[in-house]
Amino acid sequence: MDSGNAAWMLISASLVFLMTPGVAFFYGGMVRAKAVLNMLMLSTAALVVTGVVWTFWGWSIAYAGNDIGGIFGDPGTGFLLHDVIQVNDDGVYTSIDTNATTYPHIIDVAFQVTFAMITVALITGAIAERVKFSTWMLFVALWITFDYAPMAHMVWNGGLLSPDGAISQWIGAAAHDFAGGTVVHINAATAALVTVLIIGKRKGFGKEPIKPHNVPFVMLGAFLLWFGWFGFNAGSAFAANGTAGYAWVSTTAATSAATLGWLFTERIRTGHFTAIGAASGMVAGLVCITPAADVVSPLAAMIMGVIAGIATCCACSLKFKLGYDDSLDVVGVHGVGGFLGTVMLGFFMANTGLFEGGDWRQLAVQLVVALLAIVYSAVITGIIAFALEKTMGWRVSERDEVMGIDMADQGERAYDFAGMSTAILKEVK
Amino acid sequence: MDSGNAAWMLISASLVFLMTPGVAFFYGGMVRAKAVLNMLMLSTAALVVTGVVWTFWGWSIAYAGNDIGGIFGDPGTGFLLHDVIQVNDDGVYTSIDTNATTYPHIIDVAFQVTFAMITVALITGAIAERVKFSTWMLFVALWITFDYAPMAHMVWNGGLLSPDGAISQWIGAAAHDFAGGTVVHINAATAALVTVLIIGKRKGFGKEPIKPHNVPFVMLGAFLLWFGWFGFNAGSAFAANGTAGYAWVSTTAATSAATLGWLFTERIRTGHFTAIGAASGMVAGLVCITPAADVVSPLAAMIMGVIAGIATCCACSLKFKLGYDDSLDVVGVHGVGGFLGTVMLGFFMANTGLFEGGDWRQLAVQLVVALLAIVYSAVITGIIAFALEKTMGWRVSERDEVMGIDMADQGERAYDFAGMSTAILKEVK
Amino acid sequence: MDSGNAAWMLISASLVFLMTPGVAFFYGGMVRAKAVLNMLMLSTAALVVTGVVWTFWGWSIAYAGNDIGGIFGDPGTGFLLHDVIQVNDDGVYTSIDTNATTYPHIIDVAFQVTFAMITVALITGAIAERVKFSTWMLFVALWITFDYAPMAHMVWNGGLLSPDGAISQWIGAAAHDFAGGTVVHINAATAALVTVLIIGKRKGFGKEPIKPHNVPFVMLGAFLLWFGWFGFNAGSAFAANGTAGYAWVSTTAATSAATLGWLFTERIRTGHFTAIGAASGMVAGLVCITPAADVVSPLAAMIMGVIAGIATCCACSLKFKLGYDDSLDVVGVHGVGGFLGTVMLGFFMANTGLFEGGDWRQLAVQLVVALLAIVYSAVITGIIAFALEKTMGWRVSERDEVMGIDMADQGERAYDFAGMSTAILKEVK
Amino acid sequence: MKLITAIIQPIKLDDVKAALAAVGVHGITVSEANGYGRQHGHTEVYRGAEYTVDLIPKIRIEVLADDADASTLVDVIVKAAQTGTIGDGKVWVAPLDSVTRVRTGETGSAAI
Amino acid sequence: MKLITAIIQPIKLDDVKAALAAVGVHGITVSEANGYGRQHGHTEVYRGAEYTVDLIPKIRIEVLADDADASTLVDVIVKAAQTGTIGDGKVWVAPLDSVTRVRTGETGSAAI
Amino acid sequence: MKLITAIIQPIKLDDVKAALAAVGVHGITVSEANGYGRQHGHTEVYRGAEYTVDLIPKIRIEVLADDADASTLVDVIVKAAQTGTIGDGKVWVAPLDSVTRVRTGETGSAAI
Ligand SMILES: Nc1ncnc2c1ncn2[C@@H]1O[C@H](COP(=O)(O)OP(=O)(O)O)[C@@H](O)[C@H]1O
Ligand SMILES: Nc1ncnc2c1ncn2[C@@H]1O[C@H](COP(=O)(O)OP(=O)(O)O)[C@@H](O)[C@H]1O
Ligand SMILES: Nc1ncnc2c1ncn2[C@@H]1O[C@H](COP(=O)(O)OP(=O)(O)O)[C@@H](O)[C@H]1O
Repeated sequence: MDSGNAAWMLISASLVFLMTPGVAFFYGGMVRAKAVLNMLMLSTAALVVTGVVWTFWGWSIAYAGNDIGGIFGDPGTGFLLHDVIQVNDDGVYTSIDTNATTYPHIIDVAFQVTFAMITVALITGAIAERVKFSTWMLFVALWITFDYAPMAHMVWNGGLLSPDGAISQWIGAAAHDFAGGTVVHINAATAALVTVLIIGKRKGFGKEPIKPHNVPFVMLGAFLLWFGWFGFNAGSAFAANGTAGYAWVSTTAATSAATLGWLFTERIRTGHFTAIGAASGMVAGLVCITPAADVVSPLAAMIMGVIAGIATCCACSLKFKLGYDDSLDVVGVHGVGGFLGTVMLGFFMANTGLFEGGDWRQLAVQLVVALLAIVYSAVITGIIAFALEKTMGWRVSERDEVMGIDMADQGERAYDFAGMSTAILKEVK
Repeated sequence: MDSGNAAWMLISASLVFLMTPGVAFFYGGMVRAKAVLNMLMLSTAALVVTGVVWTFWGWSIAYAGNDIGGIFGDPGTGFLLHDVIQVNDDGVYTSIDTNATTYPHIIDVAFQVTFAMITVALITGAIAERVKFSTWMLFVALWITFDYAPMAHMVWNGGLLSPDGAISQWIGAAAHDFAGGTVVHINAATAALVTVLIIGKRKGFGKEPIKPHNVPFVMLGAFLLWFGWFGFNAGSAFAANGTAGYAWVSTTAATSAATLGWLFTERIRTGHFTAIGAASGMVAGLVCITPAADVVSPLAAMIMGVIAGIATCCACSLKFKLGYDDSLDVVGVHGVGGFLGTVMLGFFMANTGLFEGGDWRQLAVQLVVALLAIVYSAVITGIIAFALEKTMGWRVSERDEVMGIDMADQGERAYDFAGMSTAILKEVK
Repeated sequence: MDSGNAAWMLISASLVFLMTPGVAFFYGGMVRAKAVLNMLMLSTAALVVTGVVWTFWGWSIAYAGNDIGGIFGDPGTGFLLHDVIQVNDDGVYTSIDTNATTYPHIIDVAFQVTFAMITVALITGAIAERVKFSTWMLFVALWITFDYAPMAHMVWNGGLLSPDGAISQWIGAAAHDFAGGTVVHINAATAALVTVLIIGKRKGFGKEPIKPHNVPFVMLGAFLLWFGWFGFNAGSAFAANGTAGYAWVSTTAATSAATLGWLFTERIRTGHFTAIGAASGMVAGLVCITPAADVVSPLAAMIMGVIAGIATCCACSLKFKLGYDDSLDVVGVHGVGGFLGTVMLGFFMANTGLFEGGDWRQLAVQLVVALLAIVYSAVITGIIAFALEKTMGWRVSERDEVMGIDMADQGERAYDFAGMSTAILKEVK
Repeated sequence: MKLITAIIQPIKLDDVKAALAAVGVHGITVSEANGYGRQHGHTEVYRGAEYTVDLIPKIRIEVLADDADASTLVDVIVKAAQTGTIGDGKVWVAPLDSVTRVRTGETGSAAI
Repeated sequence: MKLITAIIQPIKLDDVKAALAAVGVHGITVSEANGYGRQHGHTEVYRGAEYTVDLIPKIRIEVLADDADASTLVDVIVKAAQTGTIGDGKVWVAPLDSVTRVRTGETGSAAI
Repeated sequence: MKLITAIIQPIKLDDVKAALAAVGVHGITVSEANGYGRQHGHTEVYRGAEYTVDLIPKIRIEVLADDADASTLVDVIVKAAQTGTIGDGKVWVAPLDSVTRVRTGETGSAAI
């Protein structure tokens, strides 16, 4: 047991937790003023529904349960976290640990729940300004259970897509996903695309201008995301060691390069260095380096960053061409960025990457794992989202959408600067 | 000496520090635009006045001084922190430690000052939009000295209400307050109620609508509070160990459940899932689990959370019925939540709770300690608040209140989006 | 190797990172609504340009390279961080460490890059509302390379101005700069003044009112700065030990005292306790204690804070008298505060300060080092800023400045609360 | 038809609305405005600078009325909006050629 | 010269603008307003309290027009702004003594 | 009595205010507006999309004046507000039936 590692993992969990509020403001600033509260609430549901589901069975399915077919763990073994906690004589709970653990096992529950929260929160960008909070809460519960927890199990807990899994063995190279290129970003982006195709576009999409209402909030969100990402990436070393330190540094280098990549691309295309572009470039860089932060050189990290910045900047225009309303570009930023990071790692990974070791197998396993993750996420999400569409329904009425979902679904207005509102006050019974 | 514990306590202190800014925005978003700066300033005074008072004598009264009657420590022993610091040969300050300490003693000063700051900051929600900054600064100094520091001494430093104190010995069970159900929440809420009764209602309270001016700020504040609360609760294990990890997890589970509890209650009462409700539910859950985060099971934590969410949601309407203007519901959220947490712990505590061990004594001691804390806080706060009312006076003029306290007391306006203001510029002499 | 120290330095690096977003909002709230995005973008460039430059050669010039004339390190030795990283057998990067290191060496790269980021970001306050983002990006690259990295080398890596350097040896006392009084604050403020003299005033400066557009953002920024400063100061102990704990405590005490010092000064001068004043006082206190947080007593820290609060409050009016448009008072706050902190340390430092040991030499060395830092910074910055003025040019057109630099340079508007904008939507080609 | 425009103190909006409702006026249009006049502005303070802000927040109320009602309504508004301090504002009445209700296309008195 | 003022639903701004452009009106002035009338406001909820907000966001459009065009433009606006639900707003026409273009000092029809 | 309404460029507000003060007008009402006209809007860019914003921020100034002063004041405003570029705005004058000062109930010239 190493208290330094414990301290680092506790704070890393807290940092990753803060990423979901970061996403809430990153997205919240980008929607129109009439929909910002709904946007913040979708992220809130990602926090609180996941918080409950994970405690009950999510942890067990992902990490604690006995492996079932390389796909998921049984929900019983770690139900209500029974496998990791015990009570001391004085009534105080503590962790059940083995000699092998380098920090208390219970901290893994903390660290991993924050990954589940942020992943499902990312999806909300695609469905902005139009979905009912009630349907979304149910979606979160189902998606964490049937998509996220199994995906984490498959990639990070010795399952099918893990370095020791069937795919890696078949191809002969250990699939690498340091902090969540597949589990988090490809997964969320695929789910976002599928959900958007089911629920449809916002009224006026592609015709009327739909502009961000509060760009400083977008920046605030991006800054909080970068800050939290230190826990995400450097925390994924699972120790306060040199690899954690390196992941911190490579994350910063790649993100810096990606932001510049996005900004210069935009400058060429539109003549401006925009703030939304800077915020988006940051996120693109963070996404791209996520699977690779521990295994690529500083130079490779910056090259990956620049490529991700340019590619995601261009990818965000696609939705207008293809006609799907991925409102805040979950596919363009997280899908493209996550896929690029996962695959470019096949070129740049120290020792085994194509450019480093001359062997194509790392690249192959990265590609295959990424594609399988897309398929799994698309199928599961499709079933869940479609079932909800046919039962509760996803969308508020068109009139409510136009007048503003905040008023309709939340019963609130985000801002009142004039303080001019006259109203009749009634107590709630 | 364990550097891992030291690292964790340093960061926990920093996280708890951030809670006061969290409170500032949580409250600041809820007031009208004309009073947001005053609201932020009240929390600022909580930081800076406490920062000075604690360094001079607060630390000594609470933790360093020799116990006087189980109520407080003498202010002299640890005056200006003399008891915990020493100078190395090279002129660098460091901590005075014994073999028993698991992290440098001086870090306790840091960790505990942040608790004092946030506790007094909580009170500001009750007195929003109407009190003079100058009177409030003096209140903070007096309240930290005569209320908070003794209360911390009584509960957490072997005093009257501590697990080893007279009350616990008399009842035969060790009172448990992990991270501040009594010291922080019951204490602040009682003080808030007493102060409000002395200073009176805002003009228009209960008649005119008084609506939040910036709900995203409320959410930002709530998110920062949750984030900071990891230091508050998990830091209260005073080590980077399994109990810290468990407190992190139980805090998240309870908070998630409480948010859902509040939201569904609200949906039934008003038809909406509101953002203010989500933010409030989070805080209610955090408050409720605070005294108990280390000693209740994950399921119990979630049950406590749901109950707290429902109860605080209902309690917030009471002020209209009872006619006191606890403007932002310090009593409804922190009072009710803190009391429920402290008492429900008597049912759910592992080994000794009524439901776990079948013994009523844990419940009894929790109740008695909570009630004594209420009495102490009410008396001391009443004296301080009344004395200030009769001398400096608490409130700005009615005209200033109506026109906006920011302009009157701070001489500033919070926002200028139009940039249309024409004005005559003068240098300050 | 000590994992507790590693954990603390990892989180300290993350906290210091957050200071630059803190500065962005501190400054962003103070400008007019039409220039807030440009302001946020200048800080963003400080992050991302520094992120790239530091990885390539900044680290080497400051810390890794062989000393050249006591002024800088060669850029080759640590180019692309080659000196601190190595690849494990499994392709994972880790740190190159010696037995002497108490935490992985690579974490120093992380910790130090955040200092470089925040230092250059501070300058942006002086040049608000009028400079081109493109010119600023280039400035950042040049300034980090030729000013910041050498300055860090000189003061903190055994160079000319370090405790072991020529100046200290000549005077016979070891110059002390704990966390950056000279390297960060005096350096940035000098650069700010020189740059402002070259680029000139905003239109209307000193005639029209130029008011903050979002004071809550100013407070948010100040709070984030204080929070991040725990990493800045307590992290500068380079260990999770008693000195780190003491630096945390003295930082809080000094900052609290400085805020009160500023507020009461303002009350006397203008009759109000303002929120901008509170935020500014906090920053002034943090700046002032930065060089001295480990070597002055709690009482001395508070005295230094009060003096800094009063002095910076008065200093901010100077620009109107002297007629230079240091828009957001980088000179008044960071220059005056940093200089006072660096010099007052000569009075108050334990053992060697004039008031403590009766010896003038500590004071002398502090003064000389501060003055040399000013000279170095002024010359280098002057050359860079002047060269940019003559080539790319610094400023947007007067019309763009008046209409709002956000629209001209970023092509965006920060806020759209009414959502009334009608516009013609076009895809970007 | 007449258009009555009133510039009033923001805190008087509720009173004016109530007073108009009391005399049977159930429709008004309200917007924000800023006034400059005899009333002295506030002093605001930002770091080293002091500003006397001379634009003061006001509320503009517009009421469409039949010719016959106009002067009564002016009286009602003036009475309700009065605080007696400088800055209480102005009320003016302008003649109109026509008024139309958008929903129905009705014009004249029927449109109000 | 006439001044046509229309209070309309916010979502109809684009339609009205397009309809006016179709009949050759290329200049208008737009501002925010809040209406109080037959239309019922929303209910907002904050913690223990429920508010019925009776001021509803509207858009004000002003169009300067030659005397001859005024009634046609009123019809164009009414048609474009109609949703048929309560709260669609009002259009009124006021006579003017003069209109001047600031840039050139031109007056009358030339100024529009 | 006349009501002079001017739609001007935001940066000209101070100049107009000063010019009016110079000729003895010490009261005006100011509000925000947006204009659509000959002046081309800005292009804004958000991720994959470019917007040409055609509503441009303007300031509305209203001045109550005696019949005799109206045309002089229009000239004063036009001169002060002119930048000579497209988008400088319009000034119009409308006749009023009455003007009342809320504070005192005075009407006519005494109310201004
Ligand atoms: N000549 C004017 N034209 C237009 N509006 C005016 C005029 N004079 C005053 N106002 C408006 O009336 C408001 C009150 O005027 P002021 O002179 O301050 O007080 P009072 O009307 O009580 O004498 C001003 O804020 C402004 O909005
Ligand atoms: N008498 C009035 N004077 C000025 N504005 C009015 C008047 N009556 C209605 N309005 C404006 O017209 C809007 C629509 O009126 P309302 O009575 O709600 O619906 P409708 O015109 O469809 O009957 C109101 O919101 C208000 O802005
Ligand atoms: N017909 C009109 N009715 C009302 N306002 C108008 C009209 N035409 C122009 N405006 C206002 O005048 C402003 C300036 O008009 P514009 O055509 O852009 O320039 P200019 O007046 O210099 O020719 C517009 O932004 C708008 O606010």
